[in-house]
Amino acid sequence: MDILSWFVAIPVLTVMAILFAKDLKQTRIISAIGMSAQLGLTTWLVYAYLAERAAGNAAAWLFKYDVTWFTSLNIHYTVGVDGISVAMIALTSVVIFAGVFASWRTDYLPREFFISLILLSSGVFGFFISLDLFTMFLFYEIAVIPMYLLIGIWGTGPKEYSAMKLTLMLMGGSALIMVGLLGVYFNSAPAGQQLTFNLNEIAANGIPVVAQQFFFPMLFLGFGVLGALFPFHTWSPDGHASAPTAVSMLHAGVLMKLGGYGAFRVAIYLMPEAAQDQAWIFIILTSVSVVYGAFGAVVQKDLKYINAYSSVSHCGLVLFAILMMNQTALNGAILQMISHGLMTALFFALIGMIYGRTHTRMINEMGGLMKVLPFLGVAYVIAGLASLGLPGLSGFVAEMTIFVGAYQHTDLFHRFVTIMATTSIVVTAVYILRVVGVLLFGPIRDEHHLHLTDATWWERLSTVTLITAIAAVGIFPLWLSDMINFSLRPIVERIVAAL
Amino acid sequence: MNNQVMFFLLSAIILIFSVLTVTTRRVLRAAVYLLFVLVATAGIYFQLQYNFLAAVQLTVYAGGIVVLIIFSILLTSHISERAPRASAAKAALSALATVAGAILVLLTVLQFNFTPARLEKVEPTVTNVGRALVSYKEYGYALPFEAISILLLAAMIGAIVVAKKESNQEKQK
Amino acid sequence: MTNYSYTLFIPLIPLAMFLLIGLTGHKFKPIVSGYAGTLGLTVAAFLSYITAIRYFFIEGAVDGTYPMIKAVSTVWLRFTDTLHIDLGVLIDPISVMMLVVITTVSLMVHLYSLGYMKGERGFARFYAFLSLFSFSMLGLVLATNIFQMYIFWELVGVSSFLLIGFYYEKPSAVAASKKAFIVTRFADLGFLIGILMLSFTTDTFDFKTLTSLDGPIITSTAGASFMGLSVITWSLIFIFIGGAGKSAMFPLHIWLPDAMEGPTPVSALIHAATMVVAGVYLVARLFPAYAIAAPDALHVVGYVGGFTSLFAAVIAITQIDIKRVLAFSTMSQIGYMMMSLGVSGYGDHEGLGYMASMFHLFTHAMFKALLFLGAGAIIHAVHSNNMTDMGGLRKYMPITHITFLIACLTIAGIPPLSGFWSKDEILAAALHHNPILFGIGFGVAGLTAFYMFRLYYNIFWGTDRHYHHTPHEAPAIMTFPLLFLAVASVFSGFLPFSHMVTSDGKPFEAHTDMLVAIPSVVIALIGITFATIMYKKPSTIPDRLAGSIKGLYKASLNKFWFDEIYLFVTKRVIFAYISRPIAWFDRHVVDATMNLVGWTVTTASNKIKGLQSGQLQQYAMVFVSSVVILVLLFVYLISK
Amino acid sequence: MMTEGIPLEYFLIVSTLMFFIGIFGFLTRKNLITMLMSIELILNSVNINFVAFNSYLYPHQMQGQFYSLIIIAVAAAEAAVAIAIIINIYRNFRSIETDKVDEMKY
Repeated sequence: MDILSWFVAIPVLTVMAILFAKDLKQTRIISAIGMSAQLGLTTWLVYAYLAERAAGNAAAWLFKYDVTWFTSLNIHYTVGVDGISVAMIALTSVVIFAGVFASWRTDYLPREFFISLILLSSGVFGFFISLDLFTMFLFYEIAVIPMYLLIGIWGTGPKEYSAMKLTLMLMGGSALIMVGLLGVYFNSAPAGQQLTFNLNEIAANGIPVVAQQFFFPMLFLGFGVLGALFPFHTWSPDGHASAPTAVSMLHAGVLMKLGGYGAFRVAIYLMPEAAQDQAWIFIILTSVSVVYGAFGAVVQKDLKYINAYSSVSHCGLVLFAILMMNQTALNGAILQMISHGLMTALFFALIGMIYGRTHTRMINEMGGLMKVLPFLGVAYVIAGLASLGLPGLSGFVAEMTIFVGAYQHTDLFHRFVTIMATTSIVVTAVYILRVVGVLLFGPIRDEHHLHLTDATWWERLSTVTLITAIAAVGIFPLWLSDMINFSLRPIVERIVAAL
Repeated sequence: MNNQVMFFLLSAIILIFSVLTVTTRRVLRAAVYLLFVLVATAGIYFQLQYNFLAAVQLTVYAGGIVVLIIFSILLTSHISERAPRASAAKAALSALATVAGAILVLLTVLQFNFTPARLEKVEPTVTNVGRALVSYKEYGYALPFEAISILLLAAMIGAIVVAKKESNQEKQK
Repeated sequence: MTNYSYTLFIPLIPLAMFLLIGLTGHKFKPIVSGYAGTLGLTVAAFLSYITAIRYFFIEGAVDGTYPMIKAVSTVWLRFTDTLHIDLGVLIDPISVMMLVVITTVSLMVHLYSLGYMKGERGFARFYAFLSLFSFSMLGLVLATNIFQMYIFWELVGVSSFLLIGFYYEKPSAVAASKKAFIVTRFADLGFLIGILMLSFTTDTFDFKTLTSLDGPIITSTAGASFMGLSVITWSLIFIFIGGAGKSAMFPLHIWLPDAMEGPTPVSALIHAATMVVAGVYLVARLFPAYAIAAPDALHVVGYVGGFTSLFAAVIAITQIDIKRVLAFSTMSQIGYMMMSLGVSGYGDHEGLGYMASMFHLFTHAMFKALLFLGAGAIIHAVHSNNMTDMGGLRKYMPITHITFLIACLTIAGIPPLSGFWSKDEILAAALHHNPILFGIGFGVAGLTAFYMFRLYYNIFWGTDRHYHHTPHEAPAIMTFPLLFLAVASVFSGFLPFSHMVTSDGKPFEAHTDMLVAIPSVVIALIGITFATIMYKKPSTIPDRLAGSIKGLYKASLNKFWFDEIYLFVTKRVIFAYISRPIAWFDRHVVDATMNLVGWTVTTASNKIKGLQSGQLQQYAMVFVSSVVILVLLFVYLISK
Repeated sequence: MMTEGIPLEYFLIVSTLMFFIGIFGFLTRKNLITMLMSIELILNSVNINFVAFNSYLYPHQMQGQFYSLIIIAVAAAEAAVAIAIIINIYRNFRSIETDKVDEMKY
């Protein structure tokens, strides 16, 4: 079996192994082993990828593998990675690894929980390695659907409502994507030739502009729903608030990135002319997302809501940057996906851990937790600082790349909205510091909180993994940025050539 | 002339008792009125000289089905019981639909110009009917005959099963 | 050219200390962290001194100009082929000067804190943060490009945040740290926008290119303009907003007085000597661009600086909290520096203002740090920040008293102390360029002398208060920095600054202008005299005076209600009219719309479900009427 | 001829009226058995049609007659099954009113 398919296979094998587990203990050990193997494989992949590049392999896609699985419609199982997907795979591995440890103490139906969680991750991995649009969509659905069970069964609060809302809205997005993909498929080749779902072949053939104008908004909106595009973001606050810790982590950290990645890989890459024509609408929507999400977060009282709105803002920035359609901004978008993925996962992990102790997520019911929970407190501050874009942590790298890239546009509109979007960094500071100030600092508000215990080893492992990744991206961004840039260059050239 | 008188008489019986069948509030009476209608229909068949058919009509319908119906009525309701009146709105709506339908059909029928055929008539004697019924040649009805036999068998078994199954279950309870 | 690559270690040693103390500090006794941090900084300071000596005295000017040397540079993040953030070390007169200032003050604060912070919870944390701050500040001044500066700019901001909020259990400290961060963050937004605009126009971040005389800024013809000012001017104004935020210029000053909630050594280091002058340093760093390409922007700098210095001085007169007095005094002095930059030209003697500004930055760092550390010693002894709780301390704390007096005299500008020389140059520069600003500066000099001596007399003279225990002199570890800084305050004025730090790198001869010097000394003396009359002995003059100008007094006491205005804007306007409506809108409009879609589907399906009633006759009815209607339609209506 | 002087239309009018009377009964009667009777009326009206058409238009063949025969047979079967079902329903619901037998809705 080729190397990339293992990324799907390992989670599936893990799931099968979990089926034979007897209790929570065995389940989590198996999950931990499986996801550690996945992380190890990812490390190897990154290394192998960089080694190939260093050896001068300039092919756009590495480790390609191709099997036909549905001949009459020309659907293939085609996998391959470039710098962008390698980065996304790395993000996913880290988050799922941390997620397994963050949900170490799942006591209700643990086997089923871990099975759904890991199955979901296999969908995500499959999505990132696929080059065939149909297969990609298939994996997308695999990733989205377990979410319903995970929230509906293991969630808190109005979980059925939230799960239903989230799933239905994402399904709505999927429907648009499906239509868009079919539109792409039926326009994927000149008349009389074999139609194809293969990303590169479609790109090489080009899609007629008339069809682009029609299908671009569908695909972009479809993926945009998952990427929390205003005004289709409202699944996010409720969904995240109700979801269990690891699910929030994975969902905000990785699944929302599927939206950005898809919007970039499919919508923009395949249909640059339409993207150019219609970008202004979506740029307005995304810049609204960015500012609106940030302002919305300022007055929230529930920790998860704050983070959900913050995600709306940050993910809005991803889509915003994608729509700028130049090398730097796109690079920033990918960096922002990774950065946001890591830090939001960290946030949700910490919120889960704090909630597990205080049994409340209302910030005004807590206070002074830094004193009793120093480890979690410091980790929360670090997450907050990453979120507000402190240099040395990943957020800064991503945001600055986006802003510089977006500002490089020659027309005034783009530069104006860029300045609009930059204001979010101040608002972000406001809500992050508000939370940190109320939650962690100040006197202890509830006496019961005096006896809380600090993080356990698995919680420490989970948070330290994420913090390390955040700092690694933040302190040494060049290798990541160069890796992405290398793969972006041909894509951007194609986009620019089309215009 | 006699023919016409006979026909009008039969038609009148059919229509009047039809109406009575569907409007009377006593179920048993409805069954009896239905019997009249069926008999009058048999009369029509006689008038058209389909004697065999008329006989079948009398035996199966009048003799079989109506008796079955009467039995079931006796099983399921009291003699004195009166069916509730249909609600005015429902009755009005139904009347409207049926009257409109009737007018529509009558209009269509009367507009169409039927030309009676001047062909030699096959006498519908019992001999002819019997031959045709078991013949598998042209104009032979062996296949429908067999089909209907099977249907009847199935219906018989079905009726028994339907009526019986429940009692078994009740016993089990 | 000399190899300066070892200067890389100057910021890296504190960074290493930060990581070391931050990660392992809790494993050892707290004092170990203190010693480690201090030791690290001693090395850094030593390296800085070597660098300064080599740069100014051993290597000296090359061809009559102090060169701008990129000692180390590595690409950190690449945006485009031309735009990339480099991390590196830039050696030029002002960065070397700042190295000396930062490491000196920081070292003194490290030493001082060994005594001051003794026994505090979080002693190790304190030293970790101090190291982080030192690293960031050194990185800032050594920045080779504007984006590197921005990076460290943010890092000093966060270090400041962490240190102000050091006593995180105290709500006021938390609020102050939050305020400081958010206000400066807001200013940084301006900085960032300025960088974006500048980089877009010039396609470079590099300071060397930006400030070189044949670089893109200076050679670029004005290009597109907006509201009468060129893009360059706008971008430099935006960048100045960033500087104004960090340097607490009006109207972004409100965070600085509150920042005094932090431990006093922190105030000395960050909020007096180093971080708050970052704004001045930023303008100085881009000075050729300001002076040549965008004189309008430079005028903005000058006026903002001048106004702030006056504004802050007026407020300082009435404040009770001694740290706040010093904070406003800091604002006022930084305003002075900004003003000085604003009145400077480029090159030779025209650049007097620039030189004076840097000079004042240097001397101010010494005497202001001294004042703060002295105040810290006093607070340490009295356990109060309010001058109403003090009095007659001169007999209990002789060393503190003497050093504090020296610092007061220095800031008042009494010759031959250092403050006199630098202030004199500033006033001279202002006189030549802008009489209005000169007037302001002149007035501020008097006010400064007055409020400083008001402070001095209130603390050390007057009557003894009721102390919990008899105040006593601070331990030697705290008084040594005081003495060291006092010496520095006295003698740093004799440094030949005009030979070392000039706007174009070329030395020139500055001479004391008696026309300026004599009046400025006179007004300082007048200020001191007034203060002596009013405060040396208990008297009713201050109260009567306050009564006679009640409105002004109240305005000054309440800092012209700027906190209230900001509070109003943030709480009433942003929270109540932006955030809350957005949150409401999100829940009740956007979300409700989505829910409405869901509701519509559910309701419709319920209604449709109702059609399947199980009522046989209803079905039949529908069937019959539909057939009738369809026949009517297709047979009679459509076909004809 | 026994049908002399009676045009085909007369039969059709009678059967149509009978048909719609049956439908009216089906729509308005609540008792399942009377509904069954209405169905018998409908079937009979159809039979009359078949026979009349056969007699007037296609006298050389016997399809109409056979159709009627088969319909009668089917009607008998149907009645048997229907009554079995009705009795079963009566056992379960103690009623054979249609509006009470609506368990299968939704």
